[in-house]
Amino acid sequence: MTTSNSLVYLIALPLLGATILLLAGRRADKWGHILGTLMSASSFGVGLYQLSQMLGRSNEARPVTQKLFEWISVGTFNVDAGLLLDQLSICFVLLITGVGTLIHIYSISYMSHDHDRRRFFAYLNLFIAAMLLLVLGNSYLNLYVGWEGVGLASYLLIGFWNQKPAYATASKKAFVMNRIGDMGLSFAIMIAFATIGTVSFEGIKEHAHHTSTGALTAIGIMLLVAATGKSAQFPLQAWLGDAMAGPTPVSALIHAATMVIAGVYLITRSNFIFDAAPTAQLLVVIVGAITLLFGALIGTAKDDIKKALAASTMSQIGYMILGAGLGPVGYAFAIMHLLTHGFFKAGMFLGAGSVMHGMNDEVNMRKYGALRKFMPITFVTFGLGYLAILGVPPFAGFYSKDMIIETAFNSGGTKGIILGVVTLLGAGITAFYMTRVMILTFTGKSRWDAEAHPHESPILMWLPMAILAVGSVSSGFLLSRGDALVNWLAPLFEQHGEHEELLAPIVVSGLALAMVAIGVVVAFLKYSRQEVAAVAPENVSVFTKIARQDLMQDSFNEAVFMRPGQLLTSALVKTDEHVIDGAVRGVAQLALGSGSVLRGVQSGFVRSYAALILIGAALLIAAIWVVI
Amino acid sequence: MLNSLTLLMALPIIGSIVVALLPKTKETLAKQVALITTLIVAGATIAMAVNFQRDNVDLQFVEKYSWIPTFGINFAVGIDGLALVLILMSTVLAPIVVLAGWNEAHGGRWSVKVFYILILVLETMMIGVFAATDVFLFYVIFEAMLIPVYFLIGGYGTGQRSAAAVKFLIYSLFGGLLMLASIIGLYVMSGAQGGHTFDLQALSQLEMSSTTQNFLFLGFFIAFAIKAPLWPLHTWLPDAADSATPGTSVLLLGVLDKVGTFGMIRYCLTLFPDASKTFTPMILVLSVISIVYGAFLAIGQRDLKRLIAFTSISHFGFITMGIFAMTSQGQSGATLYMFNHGFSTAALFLVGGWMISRRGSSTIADFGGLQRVTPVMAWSFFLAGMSSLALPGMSSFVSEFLVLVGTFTRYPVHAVIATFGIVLAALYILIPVQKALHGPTTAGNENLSDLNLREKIAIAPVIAIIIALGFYPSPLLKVINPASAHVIAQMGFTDPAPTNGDK
Amino acid sequence: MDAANYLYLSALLFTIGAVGVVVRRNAIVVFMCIELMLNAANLAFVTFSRINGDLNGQVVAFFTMVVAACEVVVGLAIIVTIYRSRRSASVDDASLLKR
Amino acid sequence: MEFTTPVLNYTLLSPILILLGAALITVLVEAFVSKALRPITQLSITLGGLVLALVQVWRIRNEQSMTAAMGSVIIDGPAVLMQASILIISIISVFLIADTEHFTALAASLPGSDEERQAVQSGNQVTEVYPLTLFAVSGMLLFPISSDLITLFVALEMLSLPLYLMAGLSRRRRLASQESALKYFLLGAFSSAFFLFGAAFLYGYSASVTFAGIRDAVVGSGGNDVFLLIGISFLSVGLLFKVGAVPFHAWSPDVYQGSPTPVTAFMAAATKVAAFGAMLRIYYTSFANAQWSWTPMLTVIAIVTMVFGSLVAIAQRDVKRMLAYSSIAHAGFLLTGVIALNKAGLEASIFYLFAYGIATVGGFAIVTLVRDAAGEVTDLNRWKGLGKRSPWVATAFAGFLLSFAGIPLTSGFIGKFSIFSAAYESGAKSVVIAGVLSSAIAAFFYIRVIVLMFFTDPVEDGTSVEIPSALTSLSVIFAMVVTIALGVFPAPVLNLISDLATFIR
Amino acid sequence: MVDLAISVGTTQNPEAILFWVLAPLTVAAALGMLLVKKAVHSAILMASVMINLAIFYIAQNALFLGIVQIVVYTGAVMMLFLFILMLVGVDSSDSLTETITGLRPIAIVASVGFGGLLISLIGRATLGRSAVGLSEANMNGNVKGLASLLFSTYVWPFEVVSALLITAALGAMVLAHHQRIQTRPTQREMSTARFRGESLANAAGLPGPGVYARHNAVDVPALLPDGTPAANSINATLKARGDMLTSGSFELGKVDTSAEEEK
Repeated sequence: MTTSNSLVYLIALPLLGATILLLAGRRADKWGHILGTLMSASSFGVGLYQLSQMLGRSNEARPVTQKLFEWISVGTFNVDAGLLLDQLSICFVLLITGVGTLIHIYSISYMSHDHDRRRFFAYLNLFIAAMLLLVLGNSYLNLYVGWEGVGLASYLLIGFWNQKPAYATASKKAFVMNRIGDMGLSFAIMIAFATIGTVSFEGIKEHAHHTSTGALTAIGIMLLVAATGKSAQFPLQAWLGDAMAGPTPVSALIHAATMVIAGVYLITRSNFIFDAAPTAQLLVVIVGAITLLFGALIGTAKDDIKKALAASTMSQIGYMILGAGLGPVGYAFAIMHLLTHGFFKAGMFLGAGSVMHGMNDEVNMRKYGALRKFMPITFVTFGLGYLAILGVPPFAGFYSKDMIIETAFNSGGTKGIILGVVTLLGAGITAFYMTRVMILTFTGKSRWDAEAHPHESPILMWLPMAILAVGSVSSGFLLSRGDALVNWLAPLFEQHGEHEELLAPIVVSGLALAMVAIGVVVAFLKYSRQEVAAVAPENVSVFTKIARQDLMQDSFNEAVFMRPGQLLTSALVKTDEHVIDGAVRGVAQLALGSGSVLRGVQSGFVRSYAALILIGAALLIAAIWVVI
Repeated sequence: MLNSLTLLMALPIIGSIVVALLPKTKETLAKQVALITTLIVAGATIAMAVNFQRDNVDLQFVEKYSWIPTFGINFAVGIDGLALVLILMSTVLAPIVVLAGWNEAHGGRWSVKVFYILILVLETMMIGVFAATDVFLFYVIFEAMLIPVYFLIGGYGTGQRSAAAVKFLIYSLFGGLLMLASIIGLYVMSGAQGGHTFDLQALSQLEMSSTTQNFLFLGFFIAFAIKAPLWPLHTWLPDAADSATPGTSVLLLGVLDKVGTFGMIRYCLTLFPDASKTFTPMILVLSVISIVYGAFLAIGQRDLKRLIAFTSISHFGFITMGIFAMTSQGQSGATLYMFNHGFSTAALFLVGGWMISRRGSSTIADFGGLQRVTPVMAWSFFLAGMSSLALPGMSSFVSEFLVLVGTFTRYPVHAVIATFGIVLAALYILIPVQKALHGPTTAGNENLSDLNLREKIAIAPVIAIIIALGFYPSPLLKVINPASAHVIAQMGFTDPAPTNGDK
Repeated sequence: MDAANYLYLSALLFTIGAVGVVVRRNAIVVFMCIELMLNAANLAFVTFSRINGDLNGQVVAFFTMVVAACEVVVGLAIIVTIYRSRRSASVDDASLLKR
Repeated sequence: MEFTTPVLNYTLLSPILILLGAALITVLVEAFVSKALRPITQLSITLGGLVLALVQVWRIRNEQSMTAAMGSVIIDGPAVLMQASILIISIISVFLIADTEHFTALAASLPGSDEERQAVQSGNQVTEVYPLTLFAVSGMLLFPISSDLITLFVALEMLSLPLYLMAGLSRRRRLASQESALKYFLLGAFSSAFFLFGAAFLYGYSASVTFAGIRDAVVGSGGNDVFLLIGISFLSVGLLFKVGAVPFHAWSPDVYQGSPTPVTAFMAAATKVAAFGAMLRIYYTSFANAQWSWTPMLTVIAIVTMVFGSLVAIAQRDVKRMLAYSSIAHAGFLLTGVIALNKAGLEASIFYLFAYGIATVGGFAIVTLVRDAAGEVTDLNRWKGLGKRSPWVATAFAGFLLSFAGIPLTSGFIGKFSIFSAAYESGAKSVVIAGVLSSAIAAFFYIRVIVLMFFTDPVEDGTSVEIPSALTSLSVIFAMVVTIALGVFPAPVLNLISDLATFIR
Repeated sequence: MVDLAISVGTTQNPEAILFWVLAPLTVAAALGMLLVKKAVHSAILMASVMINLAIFYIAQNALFLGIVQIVVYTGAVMMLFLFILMLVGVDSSDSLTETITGLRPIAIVASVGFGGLLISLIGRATLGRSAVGLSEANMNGNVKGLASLLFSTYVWPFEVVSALLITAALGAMVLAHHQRIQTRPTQREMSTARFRGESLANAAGLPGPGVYARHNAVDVPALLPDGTPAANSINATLKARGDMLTSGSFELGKVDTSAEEEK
């Protein structure tokens, strides 16, 4: 373990950027975007520097730590503000700052007409800082700060245009659902402290082997809950679609490339817990499997390009979670898919942004069509991302996704078969809906509104797209060459025994490609050969209707949580007013009332007063009579 | 160097006399005198805090003068970490309140002068109530404090101010009288066991039967639970907060209500350790109910001030839970929470108050799109809200998490239910944020003015403290920890060791 | 002859006097009933004086008579005053002050 | 029986003798001094007598522990304290009485008659209130120092008769005033019959009329306690009537309301001191050993009294009636001091009596100031907004109310605290609990009045606050100062009480 | 009961007879006080109770008290009562129907309870010592015995009672004495008022008793035996001034009697 003094700059730079931009206000409007981009870029620079340092050290010496200060220390609860940069986090650092910087650059142009561009960059910087804290924190509590920090940044960015009530609602929804996940993280930390006595990664890793499986399972499940919230996994996935309300660069950065993969990071980071808690691990796999299908199915029905991509993100993260749930053998592949996905999905989102930029912010794909000619660069970069996500060799997705499918098949027994089938099915559906997106957007006839004047985006926008496209093409190959990533990460994970191979890699690849082909063909038949209606047809199957409504997730939440919650709230408000305060007022009324009644004793007649005295005396006599 | 608590208490009184001597028409001068006085007091308190020996669990700055020897009553003051933190909070909040509510006194029943006299007198009592080490002195101040607050609410508030003031006063008096009964019990018992005294130290050594202890404990506890306020004794608070001026609300919820939770630690736990243990299960349940109930009620409010009041009920639930969890994390967390809550509530009330006074309505639905119109005010409100929902990086996160962790190690179920409160917190903050700050700028809000310099100066330190302590709470924790550990040790508790899942 | 009989008589007279105060409306009669009660007390004093064999009781009775005389003067003056104001000596009419 | 020449020990009796002397002089003044000069002459003589008596009480404070007048009276520490309290209260009450606005111009005239009008026009005054006051005060001084039943009875009548008369002398609402005199008189006489009957049985029980003799009998009696209990009960009826305990309280609201306010102040404050003084003495000395028999009785009465007084006060609309019910509640609190039956209880009772008495006079003094064209305004609804119109008067009244409510830093709080702790010490916890709860109820109506004065807008109905006369101001200021001083620095007074307050038996 | 039984020697039987004869009478008289309507009857019954009591005092060796009871109580106090009754209206009678709702049953229950319990309690009393009797105390005579107590032991209350008497006198005076508000008019003033007043109707005062006339004024002429006015019975000056009334309205048969009927 090495210590360093420079880790903090990774976070401090973007944080400084955010602070300056927020405090300076309108004064910084002119140069705010440049400062923000610079801060992000310099953070990326620090990351690269750290990587170079790390590469120069042996496996054991690669993790770097930095203790900043004693944060919270009460009794045995001691948490330092400390950072940890190891082989795992460096991947994330580079992804975040790298993709982040690209998206900063993209945004300079994309947001150039927005009155509040400076504020947007402040939020972006804030997000970068928080996300870096998330992946750099050396304890669950530090992670938690970043975890909620990205939630806040996400909230601010989704609601960037919160003057539209729907957007404001979307941001609130995202925050609240994330909080439910955060609660899981809180629980995990509490259980960890109560059972293990520490909340640092290092400490827990050290004690994990002599901690009961029950405790670890509990921690694991709670971490999973956290992951489902942040990574939009089932059952806390509903916010992601609405989160597309934010400016498109936000969707690219936060809701595709970085924040939403925090769950994967968390599970991977907590490998020492999940490895010792098979039940929790199984749940992770199940969640991943459900979500990848769930997302994919939603993706088939969305006409909003960003929502389609968001559904795809959900699905792809399902893959990653599933991969991470497969244990040591899957962690590296999950991370690999995460990285490749970061490239191609970010690229596609930026592409979508570019399309919208050219189409007066229209998001409905049914009103696109034939954009290939007008936006060639966008088409190419988007297309490369498309090929990558489909898993067409040799694009990035082919390496990462196929590895996960393969690992799923090989995880053994019925579980393996089910998971394999699910992942394959997912790949097929992915092919279908992504093809649909391609066809609807770029080919066919134009179905634009009258005032649309599609045009290619400026260089500041297409350059980042191009760079990401390069990543989409090459990252898979580079990372998997000689198991580079697997070996890089290996020292962090418990080594695993060899699994029997159910299916040979080549068979899996074949099956996967076959599924993809089927998906593409079906989509092609459905959307390319037929006229596409500019307005979504209503006479569709029940299934489509359900898929359009995100598989009823909102209706479900509404019926099960929101309505009863609202009822409970109003019932409690009434209870407070009438029962509790009513009781208080009742006591006051009782006093007043009895006062008024007792007043009656004072009738004004002297004889009744005398009678009162006589009665009093009689009672005294009676008392004596009883006593004696 | 000024190191006398008595002098510290005298300062605001001197200020109030100066204000009283000013002619009625010199309103600005009265304000300035009040501001300067509170600033001096704050400075003096900080100076004392610097001289405070952190690792010394004994009372410091002890002073003792005979007051009513017949009853063994002394004017005895002294502070430990707990008291220091709360005094610090009070005296730092005071100038902020004065500055923030510069125009609050206008439109009151009486002159501006009277407002500041009341505020300054109240500040003296706020210091005294935390510093008192004589139970009788504590009680006297505890009760006497009600009067200035009563007049502040009833005289300068809005809406149903006199009804709210009366409700507040009657509620508090009721609790206070129960406490008086208990204090009498203690006094009599001390007489039977070696001479009448009200010295806290001496009283904590009393031998009592468990029944007696339980009854006396209840006397104290109910008084504090009303003050704190704990469900179901909370109904005075929303009304009071609704009617009081923002500054008064800050002092009421931020400082006065802390007397309740402070009293639970200082008096309930110290004087009646066994009874405290007996009642812990009940109190924890009430705390958890407060947390969840307060949050739900906050969600259901249409009025901004009432909403903030209910959030406080939820927060006080956390504090009480931390206190009775009997772990060092819970205890320290609760104390830190008291401090942090003071500032986050201050921020909410002050900014909320500015919003309300500009808009002329406290109904949340009347606001809309303020972020576009008054960005600084909106941001301040947002940050205050974030602090209230205990966002990590804000001071209240540290304390809330400590309370939860501390509770979890001993009472996991309670902690788990309480944790649901954080989701509800997100709702009760974000709903008003959305309605008031986001969305299109609705009619009536277009021409609201943003915070002026004075207001910015007032709110800046609050937010700075909130954020600074979120990242670096150590200075406070180092003061609090020894005191908390002392309480826990006195109670005969040790923190539960890690169970390793009983493996 | 049992001295206790005087006590019974005294108690009886006292009770009758007390009842008279409650049931009669004419202020003068009411006052006479009070006098009856005082007389009953005097009878008790005299009887006890005899039982105890000392004269203190008789002295008390003597004082009672003097005091009662003063009381009668004051009382009747008040009754006359109120009669003059109201043209009524009924105690029930004097019920302005109540509740 | 040999005749022994009586030794009266005049020094110890001097306060009473001074007052009686002053009273006789004032009676003569009535006869011989011209009408114009009478008021000022009477006032001077009265005040002079009272002050002289107070000085004399102070001078004999260390000659305590002595009986005087052939054992008829005992001058001990408590006696000195009670007498001093009564005298101080009387002095500030006389300041109020000096305001002629309260008393009828001619008591013998018919209400509303020409004669009355003429009397008012001619500036006639019933200066007879001064001798009556002096007689009442001397009765009050005698009451708590009496040490045999005869003196006690005579003192009881001596303090009562002038009060009966004074109750009927109001200038406004004379019918009500006369009615209150009638009620007070009839019920007072009724209760003194009970008192006397009880005394007879005590005499029968103990073969003695002295407190010491009764005490000896209680300690070592051969027979059963029937006569003792009958005696205690009936005697208590008389005493409880005077202090206004439920169910013997019924006179007090009517009489307080009907009487001229200065008289109300005087009798509410001074009579209570005297009556409780006597009660304390007889219960603490004679009946102490029969504690088992009367403690339960007094406990029940005390609880009922405080709760009843507090509850009914809530429903009042008239400030004088409200104060009357409040005084009933306070009688309940004071009874706890009797129940306590320990030195602390005695000290607390004395302190409480003094503090309460002073605050009561202060409170009623304020009532005298709030007037309209037709005299005092006692309808609470017309007190609305008083704080706005006359902040100082309202503040002073609020101060007295807070003292009644027992808010810390007022004398009422110290009193309540000390009396409850004494009761608690003696094991009477139920009374303490009831006391605390009814204090909470009581707080409600005190605060309501404060709300009315400060937080309600004034109604324009001609109610105004009279500019207080110098004497009235003096008594208000004095009462306020004492109320605050005893709340903040009660130590000197408490020490004095603690040094002196021991009954000799 | 047993302890209370005392023997008073030879007087036992006569006293018993006395008691059993007079006690029922006393009680009956007392009850009668309650039940008769007229206040004055009550007073008479009260007086009889007092006389009976005086006899009981004397029977119990309290000779002085017995006498005082008759002289002071029955004689003076009761006379005062009667006097006031006369003043208030001797005829005034009380309706015995109860007007205050619920008071009568309460009164009956309370009084029966009170009396019954009291009497039964006395019955249960024991004294623990034997009754002494007054023969020793009255050795030097009842009056002398009382006097020596009164003027030595109880001299202080005895003195104080004087204050009580003054109070009573003062009180009666305050309430009953009509002070003269204005100075008493002189004869001259009264005379001026008579003749310079607005009307001369009363200038001559009212006619003396037994005179059938409603006016006795100087401005009204006298009537001659035949009923006609005698003009020369009027002062000439008045006649000249025109102050003379015509006597027609005073003739018989025209007398206005409405004022008479009003009475």
